[in-house]
Amino acid sequence: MKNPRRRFLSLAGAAAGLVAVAGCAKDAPQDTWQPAGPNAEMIDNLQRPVFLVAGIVGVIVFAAVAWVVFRYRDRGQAIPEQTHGKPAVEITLTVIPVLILIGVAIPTASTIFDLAKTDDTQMVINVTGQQWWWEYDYPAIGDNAAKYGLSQPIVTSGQLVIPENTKVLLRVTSRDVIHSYWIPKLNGKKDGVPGRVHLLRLEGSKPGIYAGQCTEFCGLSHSYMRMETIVLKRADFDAWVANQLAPYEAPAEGTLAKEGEALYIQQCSRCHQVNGLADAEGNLIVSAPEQYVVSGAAPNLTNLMTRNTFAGASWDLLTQECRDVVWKASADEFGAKYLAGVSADCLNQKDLREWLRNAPEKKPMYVDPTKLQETGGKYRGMPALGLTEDQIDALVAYLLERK
Amino acid sequence: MTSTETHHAAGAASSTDAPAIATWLTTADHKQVGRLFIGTGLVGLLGGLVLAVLVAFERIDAEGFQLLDSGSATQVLSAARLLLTFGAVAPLVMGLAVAIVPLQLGSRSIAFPRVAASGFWMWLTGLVLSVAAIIGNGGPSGGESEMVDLYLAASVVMVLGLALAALSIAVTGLTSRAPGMGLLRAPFFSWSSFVGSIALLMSLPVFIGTSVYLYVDHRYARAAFGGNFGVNNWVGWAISQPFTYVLAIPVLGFVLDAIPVLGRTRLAQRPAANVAVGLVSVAILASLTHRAVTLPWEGDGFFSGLGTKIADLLPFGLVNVIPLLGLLGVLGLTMLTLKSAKPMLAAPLPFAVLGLLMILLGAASHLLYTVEDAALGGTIFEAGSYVAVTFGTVLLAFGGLTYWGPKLWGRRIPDKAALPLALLGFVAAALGSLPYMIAGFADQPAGVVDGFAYSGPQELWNVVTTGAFALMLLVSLAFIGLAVRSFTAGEAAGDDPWDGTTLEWATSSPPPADNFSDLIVVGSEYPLADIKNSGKVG
Amino acid sequence: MMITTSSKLLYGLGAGSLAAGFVWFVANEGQQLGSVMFAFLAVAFIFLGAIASYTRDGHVLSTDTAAHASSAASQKSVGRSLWPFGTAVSAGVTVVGLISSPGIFKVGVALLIAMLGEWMISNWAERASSSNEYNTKVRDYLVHPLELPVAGALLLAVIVLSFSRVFLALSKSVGAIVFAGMGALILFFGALIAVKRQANRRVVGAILGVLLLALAGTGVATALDGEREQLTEAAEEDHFAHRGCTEEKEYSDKKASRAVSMKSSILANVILTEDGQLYAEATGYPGQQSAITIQRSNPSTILFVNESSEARRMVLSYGKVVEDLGDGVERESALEACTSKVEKGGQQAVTVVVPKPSSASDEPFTITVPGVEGAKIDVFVP
Amino acid sequence: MAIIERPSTEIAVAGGATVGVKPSEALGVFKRPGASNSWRDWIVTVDHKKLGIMYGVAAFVFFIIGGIEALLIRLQLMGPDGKVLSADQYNQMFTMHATTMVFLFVMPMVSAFANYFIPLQIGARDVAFPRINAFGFWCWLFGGIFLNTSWFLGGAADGGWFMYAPNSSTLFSPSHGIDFWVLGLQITGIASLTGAINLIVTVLNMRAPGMKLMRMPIFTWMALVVQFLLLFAMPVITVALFLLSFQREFDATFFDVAAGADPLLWQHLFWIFGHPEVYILILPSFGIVSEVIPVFSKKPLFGYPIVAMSGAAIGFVGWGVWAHHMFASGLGPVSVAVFSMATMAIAVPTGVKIVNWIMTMWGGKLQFTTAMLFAIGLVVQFTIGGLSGVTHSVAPSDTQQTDTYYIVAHFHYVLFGGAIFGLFAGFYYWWPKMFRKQLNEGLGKVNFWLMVVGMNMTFGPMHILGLQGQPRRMGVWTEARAGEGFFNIGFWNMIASIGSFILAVGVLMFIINIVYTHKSKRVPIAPLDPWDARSLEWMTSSPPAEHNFDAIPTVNHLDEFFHRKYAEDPNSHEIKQVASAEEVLADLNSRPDEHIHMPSRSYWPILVALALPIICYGLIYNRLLMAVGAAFLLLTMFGWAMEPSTASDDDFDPPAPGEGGGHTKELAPLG
Repeated sequence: MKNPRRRFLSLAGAAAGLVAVAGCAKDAPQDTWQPAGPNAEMIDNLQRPVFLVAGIVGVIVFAAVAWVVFRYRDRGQAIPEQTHGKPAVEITLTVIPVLILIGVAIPTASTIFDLAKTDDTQMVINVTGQQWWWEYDYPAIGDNAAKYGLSQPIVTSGQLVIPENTKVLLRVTSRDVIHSYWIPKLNGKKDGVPGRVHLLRLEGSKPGIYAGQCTEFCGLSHSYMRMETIVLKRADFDAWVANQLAPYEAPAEGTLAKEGEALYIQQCSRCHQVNGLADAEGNLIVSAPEQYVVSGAAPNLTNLMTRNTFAGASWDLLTQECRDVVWKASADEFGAKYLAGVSADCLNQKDLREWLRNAPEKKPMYVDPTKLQETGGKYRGMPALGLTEDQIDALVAYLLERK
Repeated sequence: MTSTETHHAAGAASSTDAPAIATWLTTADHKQVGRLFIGTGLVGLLGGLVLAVLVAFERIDAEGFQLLDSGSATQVLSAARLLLTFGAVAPLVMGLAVAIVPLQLGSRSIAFPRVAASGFWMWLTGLVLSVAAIIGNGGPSGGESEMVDLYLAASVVMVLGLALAALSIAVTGLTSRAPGMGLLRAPFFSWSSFVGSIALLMSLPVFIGTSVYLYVDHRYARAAFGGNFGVNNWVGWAISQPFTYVLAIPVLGFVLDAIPVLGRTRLAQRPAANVAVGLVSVAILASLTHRAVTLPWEGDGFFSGLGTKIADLLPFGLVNVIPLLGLLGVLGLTMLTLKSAKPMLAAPLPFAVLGLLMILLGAASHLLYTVEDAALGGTIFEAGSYVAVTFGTVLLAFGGLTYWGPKLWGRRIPDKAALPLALLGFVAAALGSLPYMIAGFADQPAGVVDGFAYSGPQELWNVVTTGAFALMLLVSLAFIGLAVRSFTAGEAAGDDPWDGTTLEWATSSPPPADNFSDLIVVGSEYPLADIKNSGKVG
Repeated sequence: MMITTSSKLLYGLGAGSLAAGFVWFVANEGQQLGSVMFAFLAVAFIFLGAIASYTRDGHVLSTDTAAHASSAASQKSVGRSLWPFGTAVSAGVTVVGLISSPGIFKVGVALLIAMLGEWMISNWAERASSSNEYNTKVRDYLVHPLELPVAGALLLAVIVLSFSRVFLALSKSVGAIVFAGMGALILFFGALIAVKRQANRRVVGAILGVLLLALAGTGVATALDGEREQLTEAAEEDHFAHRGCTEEKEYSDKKASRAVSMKSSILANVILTEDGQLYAEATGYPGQQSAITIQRSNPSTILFVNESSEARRMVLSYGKVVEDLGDGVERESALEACTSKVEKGGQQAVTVVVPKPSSASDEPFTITVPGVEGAKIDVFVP
Repeated sequence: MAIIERPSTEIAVAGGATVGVKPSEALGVFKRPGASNSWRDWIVTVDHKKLGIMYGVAAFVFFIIGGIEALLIRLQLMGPDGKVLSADQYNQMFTMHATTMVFLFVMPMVSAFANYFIPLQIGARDVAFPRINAFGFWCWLFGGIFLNTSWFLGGAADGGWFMYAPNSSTLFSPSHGIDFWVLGLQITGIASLTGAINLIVTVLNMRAPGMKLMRMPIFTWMALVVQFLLLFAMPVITVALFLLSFQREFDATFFDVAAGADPLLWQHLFWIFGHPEVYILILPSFGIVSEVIPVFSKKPLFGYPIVAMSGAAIGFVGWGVWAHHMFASGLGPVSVAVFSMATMAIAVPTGVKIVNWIMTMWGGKLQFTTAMLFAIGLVVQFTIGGLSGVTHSVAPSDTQQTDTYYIVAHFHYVLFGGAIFGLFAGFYYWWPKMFRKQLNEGLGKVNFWLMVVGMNMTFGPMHILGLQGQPRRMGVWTEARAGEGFFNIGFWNMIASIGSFILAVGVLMFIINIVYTHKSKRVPIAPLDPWDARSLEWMTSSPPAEHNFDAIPTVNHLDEFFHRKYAEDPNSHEIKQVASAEEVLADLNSRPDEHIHMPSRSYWPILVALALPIICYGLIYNRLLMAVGAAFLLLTMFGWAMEPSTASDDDFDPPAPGEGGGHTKELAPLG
């Protein structure tokens, strides 16, 4: 009977080591123990001591069990006294955890209210989840317009761009099912519930790219619903805003991209929006997908190549090398590298072409109308358009100019 | 004596604690069912007579319309007959039979008591709906197509009800007699009810079948049967001769039962009486042909074309003469019996004699009606014969009620009051039928009330019949009044007020739920007399 | 002796029928139908006669004392039964239905089958044994599974229908009072019965029966009387169908609701102040706004709060829709969502899904209050 | 044995004699099943022990199914971009894994133990409503089978066991999977509800003389608390499922945002049920462990009243913490703070239990049988699960951890390391009582250690995965976000997957142990009291006769059986054995009760239960079938209602003392 003892000791060790091991994994992009902004830090400052206390209590319990198992195993001793308990011991051992918990509860409560604070907000962004990507719109009202130069609203997706050290308030909601917006290094998660607006504060204290993932189960492609938040220095952010608001530049006549534009109008514009794009008569083309058919909305592609992920951030628009350059850039260099966008050389042609060829194969979506019509459902996601390779070439050329 | 009881008399045991209306709705006691028949039959009689007065009044002036227009006149005419035949005569007769037959046979219950009860309710439902259909302009020759359909379908239900009641009576007569009581020992009312029920059972399905045909034809095809106007042609036989005296068969038994008892004697020639009643039932053969079997008595001399004449005579004899012979037989036996009688002055007696006479008058006149040479076809003579049989039957039924009333509700109808009614009723019946016969010779057409050629004394005859019908209405009202009064304030009748000889008088008045506490074993035609002679019953 | 009394009669009638058939055939120059009929009649009579012969008139000999107890005459009558009456009524209903409507006919046939079935089963059960109790049990066991649910459902249907008719006829406020009154009454009776345990079951049953009758009667009466005015009006107007939101119209469209649940998920409060100012308060935005953003394709709930002195309604206009009516005909209608008229201090929510971005529309999207000049909030849909 | 006895008719014949007419045989369908030893007896039985065994066997089959689902999940997640399952299949897999483990394994396994042992532990002959008990079992079984047929009928439910609206509406889950899930759970829910009522009434009304509430064995205590939790929790989920099924089948709009609904309604409803459900799953195992530890420590449970009351306290407080599953749902800071505090509070009674178990062992005479090992395993692993629970009762911390693998790790430590280890302790402890043979201790220990290693290897790394940001319910994880270095997400996922297979082998060892024990001729019949146990269920034969006890014992102590075997020497204060178990039993049986009245078999429960899946298939596929099922249901319900609860000839007398022989059932004449 010596195995239990050894096991409990090793378990106790494992439990104690757990905190350390988790904390030491420095390179995990979604690590919850590496805060990069004041909100996440508040949480971190709370959870570290709590974990420590829990670990200590655990070790004490394991030690007690180990001791009992070792000390009182059956060595042929007499049947012990049939005692039914000692009130003093019991009360003591009840009061101790109560005290510990009170100690934990007080900072918990204050942190809860600190995190919920919104009255010093500097920027408001609407965040809308849907199957299976995030849409961000920067309304051109209030401080957004007055202080951050948002003369027109900006609608973008996949990557949320915010200025450094700015108290950004996300108004999180959803278009269909419940999603959850979570950038672990900036704050905890908040559900986007259809019909409701939930408020989530983000503030990045260091320029960089911060990965996140939808954490509320949202259906078929839940695993592929990812996102990033980009924190830029104020100057870089202003440049980004200016680029977003810049007027549409049509491709030059006769180029492959011009063919791509025609093809885009024909094939894509019902769902996807490119701001400023006009038809032959000069009428602006405004996408207006039906509700729930193809999600009721599709990502705005006006400045697609300024974002470096696509399709709910499920894959990168950058090749592996170029991606590393951006993701591993130092805080100082990051802004410039991010704003460079996706160049022709860096474009991840493989994934983009696969996507244009047959999107549902790359990311599971409800795009088989027959399957859904049988059950009265409506289809969502990007269907396989049946494009030829030439058409794909033209579209890629057109999309590459969307910066 | 012990018995294995397979039926449980739940109703008898618990009838006291249920509300009255529920006992009436749910009853399976034949006496109660019989009273339901009789009560509703009396109401129907009043209704039929009111309409008859109306029709007769309308006939007074052939030129114009006093009360009825031509469309409704035909319908009122047939409604009057419907109510008199199926709303009054049939229920009165069936009611008496249902109530009395099991008692007479010494049985504790009627066979198929619930079928009998169901028969009453179906008859009532059908009658009410038929009358409603006629009111809604749907009788024969009615103008409201849907109501005509309703009339046909409802009359099916009504007749089905009667058939079910007849079935119960027939099976009771055949199977539920006290031990030792052969059919020849059965009292005559039971015998005639048995015979009459079988006759009805054979003829009513034909009526049902015809009505269903008519219904289908009228609702869906309107081809074969002549639409609204065909209705009377095809089912009219059921409200005319000789079917009407099929209905009278049971009450002939009343005559044969009551006269010996009231005459304090025995019936002469019992077996002959059985035969006579049986002969009357041959009338159904005539009724089933749907039209009168007539005797075309034409040609130069009696012996010319003898073969044809025999061919004509045979059916005439078979279906028209034989029933009449039966009726004559009954009358003859009655007379024979009365010859040796020392009759007590009781109301049933005049009712029996006078009613029988009227029926005989009707049957005889009908015979005349069917002789083609008499040229009465299509005249109002037919109505005279109908009135004679119907009123005669009603008189017999009244007689039956005065005779058995004490048994049914334990109190007597006072003789002094009832006797004049018998006479008045006879007068009304005679005055209601004979003038029509006379008018028939004067070619007043049947089936119409206005617009026929009309001259001289016919007006008189029609005035007389109107008065006669009104008199009959008064007599009926008076009789109902007497009966109702006797329920409450009548002189209590003993178990055996007439010193009877048959078993219905062997139990208390009114009888208990299961009629007899002990089964009575019968040794002769006069079981009660036997018992009295042996001194067992005081 | 083969020829008993009744068989004499029946054989005689049979022979007569045969003769009549023959005579008929001769007299009517070979017309067969009537003859066949008589032949059938003869067969029937002879058959009955044969039965009478076989059963020897059902005669029980006076000497055969052993048979007396089992003779038909000695059997007591069966108990009371509702089914014969029910059968007759059902036949009447069937006949009426035959003439009037298939629905009644079906009811009649169903009733007829039910009644006959009940009749049959109760007859069967009554013969099961000599114990009345046992027979009742057997019957109940067989029939209750059918009877009780059907009866219960019918009773329920009567109650529900009557209730609904009554309340549809009452005005809203009176309905509330009546309902409260009813509740109180039920509580009172319930309490009474609970307290007075020994209360006579018949009395309680009678009270309930009377109440049920009263309810059904009132239900019939009110059903004949018709629904309350507003409902009739609404039905005529195609209740809750969108019919434009003018200042005059009283009723709202289906997007509006006073449901409590909506108030838990409000995107924006739109407030009309006492002095006719209109402003919005949206979650997450500081202060009073004159413009709000609604995400496209999102079900969004907006709460209208009326603090002005008059009853007002809020109207959200979000462009136009062109319906294809077929044959090349198109109908253009405004897309609007509106509340009912809200009295002073009242509030009402509207849930709306805006399918297209505001930039796709020629006209700006707005929230207005008809009848209040200058009350306008811009609505932006990205 | 007619359902309604036809009275014998006495006919008097001439001469005054009477002839008895024999009651006729009952009509075919009215015939009530009699006792037999064939498989049919299992269909019509109302015996709580047989039902308990059937619960156990069926639940174990579902455990294997759920385990296979878990293994497939671990296979899929073993490496990046797993290809074992499609996204759709993965969603179905984790939905059904959770559903199966919660509703079709742990809950019914608890029912198995509760059914079998509560009447025995309180000295009762059966439960209060034996037919309802059988009905509950069949409902549960048919519901479970119904639920699993969805795999073959177009795919199982894919909305997660929490089935959040509006993702569970037909628009977002068009297959019939969720229909099956909703209706299947509705059916199994009937079992829980009826079972709860049944056991509550049983415990409160049918205890042996002298058995006060505070003398009840702690397993019965915990099971009682659980039944109350069920009684109040099941109606909530029933309502929720009702709303959802109306939304799906009849286009209702309870959760349709466009119609003005609030999707959070579902979350509140679900978790008001869902959180007490956690205690429903774990408390019985606490009870089992509280039985096992004292027996193998040769000491009474330390602080028995406190353990009992803390169980009740957990039951109460468990109602006030449901929203801690919704800290990220946008409740608002006040709610979050309140629920955060409440959640911390529940750690206190839970901690008390752990302390008491340790204190029970303290100073004892510990025998490390397999059952004891599993019990100690529970104490340790549940402690880990409890402490990780405390970490995310801290709401801000929870917003980082919720919906990550940290949570997966937490509740598997609670439910596998806790609940299931407790159940295994129960298997080993009570096996000889139920089946006359003792499971092999050697194989048992192999079983235990494999499960401990597998369990900790599988779920331990998940703490790390979660803290490194791997969300749950993800069919694939990508290398791009796995982090770098040796101990990245990929490494820990691999470890967890390997651990899961070790765990599976551990469970397999248990099956091997059963087969070995019952097939091998070398394994002897177990002694009457193999563990020197303390409570009443051991004070009868193994397995107990249908009527449990020939004589109902009178209870004078907590741990009555122990006190009949042992007595304290008044002088030396030593505990001395005064009687063997056999002697105690013989003494008890020397005065058997007369005319023991047992509930009669009936096939109505299974028939009524059978109607429910028919109705549900009809609801999904064809409304006509639904009508057929409803008609069937009505008829069978009435059949049941008309059947007397006991056939009149089901009394029997236990053998008189001295006659010897087994407990053959002898019909006694009607009294």
